[in-house]
Amino acid sequence: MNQLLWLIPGAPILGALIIVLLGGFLRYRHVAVLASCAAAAAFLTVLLAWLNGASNTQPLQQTVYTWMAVGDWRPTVGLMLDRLSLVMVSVVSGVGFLIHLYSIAFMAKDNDFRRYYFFLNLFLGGMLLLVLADNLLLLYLGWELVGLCSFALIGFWYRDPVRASAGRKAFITTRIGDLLLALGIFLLFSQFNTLSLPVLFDAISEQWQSNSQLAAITAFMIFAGAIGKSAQIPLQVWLPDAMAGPSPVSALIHAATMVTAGVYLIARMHPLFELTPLVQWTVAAIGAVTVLYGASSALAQNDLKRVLAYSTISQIGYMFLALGCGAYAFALFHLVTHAFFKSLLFLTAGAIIQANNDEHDIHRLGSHGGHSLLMHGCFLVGAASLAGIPVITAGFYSKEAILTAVWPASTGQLLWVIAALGAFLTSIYIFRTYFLLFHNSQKADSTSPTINGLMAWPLYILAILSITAGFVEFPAGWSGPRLWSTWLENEFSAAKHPPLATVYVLQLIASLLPLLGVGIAFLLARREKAGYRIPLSDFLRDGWKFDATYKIVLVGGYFKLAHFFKLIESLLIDAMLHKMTRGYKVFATYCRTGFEYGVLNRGLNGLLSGLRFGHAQLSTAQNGLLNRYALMICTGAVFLLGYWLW
Amino acid sequence: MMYWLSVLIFLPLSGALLIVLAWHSNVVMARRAVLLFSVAELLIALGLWWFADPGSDGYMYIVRASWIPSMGIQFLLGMDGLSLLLVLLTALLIPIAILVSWHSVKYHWPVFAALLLAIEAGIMGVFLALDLILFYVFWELMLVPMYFLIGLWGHERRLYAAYKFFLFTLTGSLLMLVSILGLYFIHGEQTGIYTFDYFALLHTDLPDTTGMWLMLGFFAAFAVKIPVFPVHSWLPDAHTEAPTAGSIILAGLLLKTGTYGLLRFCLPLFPEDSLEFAPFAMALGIVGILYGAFLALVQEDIKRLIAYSSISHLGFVVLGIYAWNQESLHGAMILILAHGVTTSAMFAIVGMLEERSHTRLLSRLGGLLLPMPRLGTMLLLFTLSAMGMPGLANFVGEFLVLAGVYQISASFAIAGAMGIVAGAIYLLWMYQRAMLGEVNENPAWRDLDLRELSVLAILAILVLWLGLYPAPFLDYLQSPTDIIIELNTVVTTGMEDASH
Amino acid sequence: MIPLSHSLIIAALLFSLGLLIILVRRELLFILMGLEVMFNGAALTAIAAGQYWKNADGQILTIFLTVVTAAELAIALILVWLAFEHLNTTRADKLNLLKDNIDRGPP
Amino acid sequence: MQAIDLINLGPFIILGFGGITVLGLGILPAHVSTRTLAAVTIIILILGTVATTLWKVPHEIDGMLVFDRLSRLFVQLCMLGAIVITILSLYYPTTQKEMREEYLSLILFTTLGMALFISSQNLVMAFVGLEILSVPLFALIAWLPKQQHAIEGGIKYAMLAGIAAAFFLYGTTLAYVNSGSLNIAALGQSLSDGHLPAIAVTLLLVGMGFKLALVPFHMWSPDIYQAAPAPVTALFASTVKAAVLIFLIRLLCLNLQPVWEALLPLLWILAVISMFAGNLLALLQQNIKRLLAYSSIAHIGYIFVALAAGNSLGRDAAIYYSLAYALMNLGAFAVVAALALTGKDRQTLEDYRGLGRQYPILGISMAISLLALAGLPPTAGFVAKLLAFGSAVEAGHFILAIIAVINTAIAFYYYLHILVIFFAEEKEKTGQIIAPLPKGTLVSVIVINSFIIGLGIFPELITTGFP
Repeated sequence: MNQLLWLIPGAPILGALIIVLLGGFLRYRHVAVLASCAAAAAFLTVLLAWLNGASNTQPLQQTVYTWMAVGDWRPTVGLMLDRLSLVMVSVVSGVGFLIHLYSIAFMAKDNDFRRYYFFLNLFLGGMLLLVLADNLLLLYLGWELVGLCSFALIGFWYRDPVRASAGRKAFITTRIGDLLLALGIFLLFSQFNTLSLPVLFDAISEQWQSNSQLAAITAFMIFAGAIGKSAQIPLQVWLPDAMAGPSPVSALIHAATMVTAGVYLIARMHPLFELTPLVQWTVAAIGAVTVLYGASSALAQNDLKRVLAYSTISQIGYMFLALGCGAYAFALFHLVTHAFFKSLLFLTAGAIIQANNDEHDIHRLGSHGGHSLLMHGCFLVGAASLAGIPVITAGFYSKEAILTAVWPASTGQLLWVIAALGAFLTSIYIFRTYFLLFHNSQKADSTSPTINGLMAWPLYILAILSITAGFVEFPAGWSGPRLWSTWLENEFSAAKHPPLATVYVLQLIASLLPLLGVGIAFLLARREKAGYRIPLSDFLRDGWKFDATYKIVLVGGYFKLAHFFKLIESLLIDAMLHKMTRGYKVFATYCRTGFEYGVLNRGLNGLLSGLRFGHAQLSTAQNGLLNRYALMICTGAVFLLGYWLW
Repeated sequence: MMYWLSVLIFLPLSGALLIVLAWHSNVVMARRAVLLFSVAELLIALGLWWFADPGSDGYMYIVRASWIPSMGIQFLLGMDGLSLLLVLLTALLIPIAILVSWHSVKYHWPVFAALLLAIEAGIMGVFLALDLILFYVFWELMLVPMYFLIGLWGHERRLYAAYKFFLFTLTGSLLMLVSILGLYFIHGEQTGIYTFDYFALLHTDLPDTTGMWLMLGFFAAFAVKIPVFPVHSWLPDAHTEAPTAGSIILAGLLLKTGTYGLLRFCLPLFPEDSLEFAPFAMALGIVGILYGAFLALVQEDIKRLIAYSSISHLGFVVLGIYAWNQESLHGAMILILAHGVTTSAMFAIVGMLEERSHTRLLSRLGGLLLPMPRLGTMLLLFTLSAMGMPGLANFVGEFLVLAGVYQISASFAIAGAMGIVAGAIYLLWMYQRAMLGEVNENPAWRDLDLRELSVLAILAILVLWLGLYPAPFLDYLQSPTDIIIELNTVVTTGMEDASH
Repeated sequence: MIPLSHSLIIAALLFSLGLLIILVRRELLFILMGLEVMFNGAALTAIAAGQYWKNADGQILTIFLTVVTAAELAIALILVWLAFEHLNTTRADKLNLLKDNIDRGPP
Repeated sequence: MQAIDLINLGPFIILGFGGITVLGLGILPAHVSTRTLAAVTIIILILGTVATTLWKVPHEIDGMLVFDRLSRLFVQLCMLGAIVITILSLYYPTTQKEMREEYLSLILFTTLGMALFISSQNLVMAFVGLEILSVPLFALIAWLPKQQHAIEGGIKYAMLAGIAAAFFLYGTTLAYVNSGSLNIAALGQSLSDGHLPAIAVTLLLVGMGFKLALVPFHMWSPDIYQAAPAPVTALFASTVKAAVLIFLIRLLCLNLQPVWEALLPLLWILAVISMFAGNLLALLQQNIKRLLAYSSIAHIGYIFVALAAGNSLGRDAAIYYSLAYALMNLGAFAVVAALALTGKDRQTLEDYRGLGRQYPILGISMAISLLALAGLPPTAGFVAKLLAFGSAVEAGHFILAIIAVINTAIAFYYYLHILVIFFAEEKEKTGQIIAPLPKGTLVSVIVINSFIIGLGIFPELITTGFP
């Protein structure tokens, strides 16, 4: 098995290679099948790994070759498959494979399919490389590779400049995070002169005692990298725009895998983070804030995919929250379930949007759009799981686990409240969307589109998974299997949880909130449909007028809050980015005009004109007058004689 | 085995003569001949590579013949790992330059070909010569053909650019000549042996200030060539006006001779003074990196943009060289190769675009990925490599350089890393403006033909190879690096002893 | 017996006188005369020195000098005559067609 | 006077009688064609060259003439130069018809003058040599009175050369006054510490400085270069100056070391002003002959850099530089002469646009000569500069070396400018049809340039074993 490890990232990369080399000769079907087979190969290898890797606690390792050899430092292209990475590769390759299948039908009409599948495969390879890397250098390679592919796929329809710019924005924004990550890596390297992860962890644990400043700085830099990739505040701006890409891409890259790379990174580096409670708390805090931010922003969206984008942001916020509270296992747990239900949502959304010729607006989709039962069902399942409808959905279990683990952490109560609030909002916005989409009284009866089989299967599978995936880990204090935490326990120390009494109370609240949210969402949706023809402010006022119950007031407040957040984003952060870029350009222009031309070239020309002046002066002396020449000779002679007297 | 080194130099030279004399009016024959000669050269270089043992420390091949004994000038060539790789690069880029200008050079092909071969000979000599006067001879020898290449086949303001190029580089190299002479006489007075032999001069102990001045003389010549920040202003003009082949050779090889000079002569001959000078040099490197990146963003002319990006990249090289430790030196040397390949490829692509559309202005391009997917993809690859995408050539170099610099000073490393982000910004901006967006209709757009594709493919393979498996190259760089490192340690220990 | 210094001074005066003539006069013939005077100054020095050192070199020198300068002046005279014939002038300041005309070259 | 003296005097005798013979051929009743005359002249010169190889060196004829490797080398150089000049003038369209026996005999006589001047050990001899050298030049400059500027140039040169000769002569006599002997060596021995010998040497320096067009005695050179027919210009731009330089070196470096030592600062200053004046004047000059005149002024400056070093390397450098200098200028002017039009030379640079492409061989030769003048390897010009700057550095004159370097850089500008125009594509077809070049010209040009390259690659050939 050790020797087969390379196949996991290798297969998709090979696929990409074949596509780029022979793509010209292949038809659509061949390319698509080839790409899917590459993904399948990776997935099968992972299953193989499960068969004989899952049992033993010893990580599988393979050194493919020595990447570079500098003195005694020889970073290798080495793969390491412990349980953490096993989880990741399973999710990535599994979801990846499904989305390849889905794309076969989805992209059938597009002429640029070669580029699409090339980058999709490349992305898969890069992502698998990222999670399998046994040293930070290789990890960084995968990290940048997936960034590149995301850039290329966001701007897939590059002829629309807005989309092209969206790709650029994503790439550059994440690059800022990557810069800090790289600096963190340099720091580690300059300290320990190695980048191999196992060695590094030993070195860290023995050389750095906790709260050491270096550790804090390094951890912070790596955290910054994670923030960039995972679209957390303040680097989250790129993700909503990233929806410019095709829906499967959004599902794979911007929901299931790439954006969770940050989570993986922090989980992977947890020995470092555990040294610095401060940074750990920051992680949690940022996570919490992001949860709130994402959820509330999602509340006000009208573009279907943007709703999902914001919800992704907030869901990843949950994972960070868990990481910050040291509940790494649960963070991963949520990562997995989220991968399932969020990609389910995205794929369904994609299907709906494509079926209604690229209509994104939920109101119009609701009023005029048609959809099949399958879409309806899948969306419902996904929404339920996202909202964490108690007991029956996977989302519930992972979220519960996180919430209970949050409580005992420092300022846990506050964080818990925020998180719970987030959960509440989540169910509101997702079900608002759901109701707007599917329960539309005055729907214009349109032909309900069907989904062809190849597109349907992934939906089925994901739907099942997003229900059942939760049952591997029952919340604290429940009688039921805890496969997940037990299975990961020698990777991570088990998460603490408060005394059972508190736990039950918390769980009660946390599981009631989503249901509550669904109710609110239902009402809200009705209101929106009712108040659809009138502007939003009026509608609010209507809300106020209608039933002055406690909840409605709350809802109105939430709307305000949501708009406030939208405002913040649109005004502050985007505007700031614009400002920065503009200032940068101005400065650069100054350098060009001011210095380059002003000083350097002018100096040069000054020199030249000086020479020219000298030439003119001397040249006037050459006036062709015999006596002058004679005089010159005499003066010369006098000068020479004068030398002796002097 | 040894005499092959001299063959490396004299083969192209004789080729140039042959072409001028025999086929100065027969374009077809001239093309065949020049390709033949350059490929033969490449084969010889590959052969030398094949038989060279990476483990061997010091020089794998040495040729020593008496030339002007009365002045202690010899015909002394030597090849160690560094020069081996650079010779390979040269031998590779010249045929590529020829293929690129196959159709783009409209008149006087034979003369053009002869000049290319002459340049090749000069550059080979520079990379091989170990006698200071011999080195200087080749150093000048490679200027003249380059001057004519720009001055005769260039674009609108070619004369201005050619003069600027020549006068800048020449002033620098003349200062170096004075330094060489100074070194010669000081060594002569100390030991009574008047020689320009590199190995002999290595162990000259120089009085402080004099050493510094001599070192500066050398540094001036190399800094102009590299080019280091304040003396860079010839480069953009030269690049803009030069024909494509000229740009390729300029960016791919001539700039490298400067960095090679630093590694081969400036540091080993004057370790103490170089060490004293290192902080300033590194600062210059940083300024170059950021300055080049800034200016690249606001260029309209692609060639100018790439020119400024080279200033930025070579800033990294200087930074790495003067950081003076394992990683940084390896990084610098690899980056020399990587930049050579990447930038030449980009210039080649720009040349192809220009052949089709007769413009280099970004504002006139746009959306070209649609009509020319192959070209667009290739450009993307090299752009990514230039912006330091891991897995591609430049990343290895830049990473090693920064990793090395970090150990000297974090702030320098951070500034350098900023440079990388800036690089991402202007390169993506360039790529988007040229390749993405609404297509700019022009009947001339046709995708790469086989010749162009194969040229770019070779370079692409190299970029991937350097990025994914640089180990074989790094092996050759080990012993040169060790030698330079050793100098550093010797000096520092010496200083400590002095302080105690 | 005149001391050497006297004759040397006279000679020096002659020499500078000739030089002066050349500098101030614009007429080619006068310039030639000035030349002649300078030569004579030199010749006088030679004679005086020869008599002072009591050896023949001085005389030899003088003879050579006279012959050679005669030849030179002959040719010069021919040239002046040519100038008179072709350019109708024998003034030095008319002969100033050969000179730098300051024109702006390339930058 | 024994046999050895005769053998050693051989070349001079051959030249002298040769000149008379050529004259004689002219007055024969039967008309002798110009080609024959030229052939005879060349044969005489070749005989002279052969005769020099029979010299027993070192040898001295009682304090008059000295025969050593130095004088032999440069006498041979002058002969070579004369041969080239003869060939050039033979095909020089303007002189072709006018060229009769007088012209050729005059060339022979100036060569004789140079030979005497080079190998003279005695001031009288030197003076006679100088006059025999310069008087024919008056005539040659004004050889074609109808030519524009010819007479003016001739007169200017005559007058100014006269003044210079007067200075030289006065210096000679003063030297005689000082030491009672005209032998240089004797002058060297009896250096009393009075100002007299110094003044004498200074006056000699003025005389020679004029011939060398050393600033500030340089004013004449551009005018005369422009006025004279190109072959004649080639003559006194190359070998004449070499001859004068050699005598200067013999005088200062070989016989009057103390004076040399004392003069060093002065030489330093002269070098600097010559270099700067020459290069600045040449910088924007549009007339190629004037430009080359100015550039040679600058080159004299470089040679003085070597002389100012005051060490043996400086002396050798100066000798080598003189040789290289003569060859380079000969090459450049040979091309100018070869490209001359009927009735007039091509004066402005623009007249040469694109000629390098029409006449590839001339183009390459011009490139070699100019790059040699510019001091690029692997030409004699480079080695010359290398030696000169080297001597300066050895003497510790770093400043001087740097100034010289800067000047070299300035000089590159105009040399390259000429070359670019030479090889630029011609604007539109100019009227003249491309006449095939005569073999003789090509051969001579190629020979000169192969010398330039050869001496650049193997400077050993002459640098070793000077006194």
